[in-house]
Amino acid sequence: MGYSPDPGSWRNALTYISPYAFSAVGIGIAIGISVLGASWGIFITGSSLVGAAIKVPRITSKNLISVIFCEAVAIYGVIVAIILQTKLESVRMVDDRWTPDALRAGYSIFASGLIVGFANLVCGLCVGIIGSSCALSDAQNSTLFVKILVIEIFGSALGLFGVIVGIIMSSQAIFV
Amino acid sequence: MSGGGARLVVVPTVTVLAVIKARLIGATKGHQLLKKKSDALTMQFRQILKRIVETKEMMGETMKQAAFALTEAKYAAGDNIKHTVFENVSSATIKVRSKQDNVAGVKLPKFQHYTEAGETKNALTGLARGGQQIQLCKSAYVKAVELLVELASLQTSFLTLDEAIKTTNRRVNALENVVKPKLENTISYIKGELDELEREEFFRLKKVQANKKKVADRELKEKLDAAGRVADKLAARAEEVVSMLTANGKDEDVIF
Amino acid sequence: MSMYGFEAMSFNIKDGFLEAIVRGYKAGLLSAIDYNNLCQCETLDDIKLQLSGTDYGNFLANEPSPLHTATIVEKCTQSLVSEFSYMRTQASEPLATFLDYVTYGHMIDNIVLIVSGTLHERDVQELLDKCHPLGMFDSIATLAVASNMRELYRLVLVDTPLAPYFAECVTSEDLDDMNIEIMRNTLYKAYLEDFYNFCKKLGGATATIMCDLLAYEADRRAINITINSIGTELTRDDRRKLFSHFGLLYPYGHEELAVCEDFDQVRAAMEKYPPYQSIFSKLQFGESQILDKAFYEAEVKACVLGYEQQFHYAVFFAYVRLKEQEIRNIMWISECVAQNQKARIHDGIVFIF
Amino acid sequence: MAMSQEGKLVAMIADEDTITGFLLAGVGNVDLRRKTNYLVVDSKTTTKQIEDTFKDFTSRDDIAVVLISQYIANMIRYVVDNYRNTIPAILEIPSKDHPYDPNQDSILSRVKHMFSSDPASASRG
Repeated sequence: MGYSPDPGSWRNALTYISPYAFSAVGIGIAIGISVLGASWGIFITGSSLVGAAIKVPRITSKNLISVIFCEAVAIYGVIVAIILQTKLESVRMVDDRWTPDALRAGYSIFASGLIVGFANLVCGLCVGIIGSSCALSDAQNSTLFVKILVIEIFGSALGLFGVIVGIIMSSQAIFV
Repeated sequence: MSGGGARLVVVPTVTVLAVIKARLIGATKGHQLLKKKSDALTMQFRQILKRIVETKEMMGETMKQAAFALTEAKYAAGDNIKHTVFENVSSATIKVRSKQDNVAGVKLPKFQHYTEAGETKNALTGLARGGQQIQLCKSAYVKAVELLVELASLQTSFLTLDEAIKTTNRRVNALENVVKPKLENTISYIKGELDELEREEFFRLKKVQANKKKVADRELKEKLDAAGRVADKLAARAEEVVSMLTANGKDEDVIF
Repeated sequence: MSMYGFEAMSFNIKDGFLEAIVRGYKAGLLSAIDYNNLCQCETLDDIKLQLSGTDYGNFLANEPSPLHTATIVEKCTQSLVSEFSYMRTQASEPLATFLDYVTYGHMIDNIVLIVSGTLHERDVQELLDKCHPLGMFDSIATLAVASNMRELYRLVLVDTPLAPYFAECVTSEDLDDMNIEIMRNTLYKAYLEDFYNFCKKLGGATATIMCDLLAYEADRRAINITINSIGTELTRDDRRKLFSHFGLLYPYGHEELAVCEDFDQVRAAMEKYPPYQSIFSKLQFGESQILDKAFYEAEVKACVLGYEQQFHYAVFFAYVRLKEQEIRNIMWISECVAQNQKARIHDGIVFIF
Repeated sequence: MAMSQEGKLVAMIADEDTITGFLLAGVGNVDLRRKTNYLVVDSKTTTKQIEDTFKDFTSRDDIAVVLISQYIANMIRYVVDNYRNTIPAILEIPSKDHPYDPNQDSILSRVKHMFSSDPASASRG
């Protein structure tokens, strides 16, 4: 990597922006987007649950599981964010550049944050939509609850995949 | 004598007797005729009664079917068709005409329904939903109306006949129990009076004859005195002749 | 909302709560056991007792004996209206508009009633009492103050949500001399087309399902209008004008229906359209008696199917239709009980499960 | 009589459904003064109203038959029983939730009365 004559080029942006900044943005995305996904999911589930529970109050406590599943998505984000932020260390420029290791660490934390954030966003949506259906189905027919819960568990596993990949990815990140 | 019953106040003469006798004959004839009329009416009455009971029973069934046809129409076309039907009312297309039947001189009113030509506003009711059922319901109710009108005319005939029979029976009874006895009483009264008159006449005649005899006797005695005793036998024979003459005129044995 | 499949993410923001509510209402519809019990009833009071355990219970609770079928139907309708108006007040756009569209059918009936009532100089209050509560709108009472037809027409154009339909197909002269049924069906045709376009614009599952339901409705109307106008003064062209311009039968089926002269011709024309062929095949030849019921059954089936999908508005439409069918069922049962015609009780019930 | 020339009406006093049916058949009539030949009896109708309408119908000369639901006739039984004219004819009809009971019918009870006072005809009839 060398210096580019054009200070506004992408290359300069990628090589001269502090890896620390990338890491921080990554962590921010990890928790922010996760929480967005979780809250969106909770909203979808919650609005249906509230409506359905008016006629069939028995579904409320059971269907809190769906809300908890969505909540778990936010917790994944928090956990990963905490793990990622423990990796953060201050780095110095060598010869007016960031060392490749430092850049690598910065990018991997950034990517890890993206992975976790967006995996949890869609996972939250998925769990939320299924949770909404679950609440409505349970209200109509209580035997459906467990069946739909299984689907919901599979849905919530999606977020875990993101978390696992994100953690593995960030484990390589060592600021030197 | 026959003074027990009520009678007409009349002068007991032979002419009046003839008039009253004629009236009695008239009353008897009238009584017979009225009796016949009453029987005819009663027969008609019983027929109508039978038909009323039948038709009333049929009406129950017809009305039930009609009511259910309406339910079907409401089911198919919605409950709101009744408002449409109410709004569509303008002038009646089914009307009733009254005729008169004559049964034994009694005028019986008879109703007859007829359909007046005119656009039926309900033909398109329920166009998008249930129109067929509405038409079925309509014909069910038209049938009901026909039956009800028939029933109405039967019922009116029934009431009219009832009234007529009552009047006729009253007349029959009046003739039988009041007029005819009265006339009969009058006749026997007049007859009695006439007999009485005749007897008085006879008695008077007899008195006159007795008087005449006395006078004759006296004359005879004078003649005897004048003509002498030779005529005694002749006088006796003459008396016999006179008594025989009177016996020929009236049946004196019955009276004396 | 517009992309199919993605409404799952955004639908609940505004309408999730109401969708759950309407599904709850739908779950409150009478079950097979309820119908079974209702059919066993001997008196209208028995029916009231049976219904006391259902959503109708509160509405019938304070009705004194002797009950009449009309009262039962009225109270059941009140239950529908109270549920519907709850949803209407909770709804935000575009669901609110959608729900308004659902009521326009009744609104057309009400306005037609008021127009013909004003024509006959009926009492305003009496007319308003007869209006269907679902088709009421704020300014309906002002319509009845019109003293002549021109004024009434102007008021209809100013005050009612149906103004576009009136402007489009009825002139102020028509108000006087148009057959009231033709006016009703002309308006209904315009309404159905408008509703169809509105649903199409909403897109997504709503458009898919609603367009099917409305197409069915349009087709059913076309078939019914054809059958019911056979032998009446309605000409072929007039008949054709009452058909909505969408649906399975549009346009070729309409051409065939317009020229039909008897019931069997209608049946023959419908042979080509499988959904309707199957309805007609249930009937004996020459019989139209249970056609209405067969149509109701198909409608109920389509409405129930609408509940298999989530995140769309058709459930609201379907709910009103199902509930109306249920009220018809209750009306039928109570009439059979009241008129002692229990042998016929199963002829009119369309089960909703 | 002159009346036979001109058609007469059938008037009705009954519940809403029964009247709907008869109106559908084409019996209904509204004259120029908006006077109808039917009265819809519901829970709000008073006995006085029914009585007045009954008297009105029976005194109008354009009405030949008055149909009255039996349960409504029972409400104003004394008026119906005292009605003696033959025209208009009074007919008691069943309504859908009140099946017809011949024992309550004014006319039929008169029939019965007549038969019970005349045992010979009762056995024949």
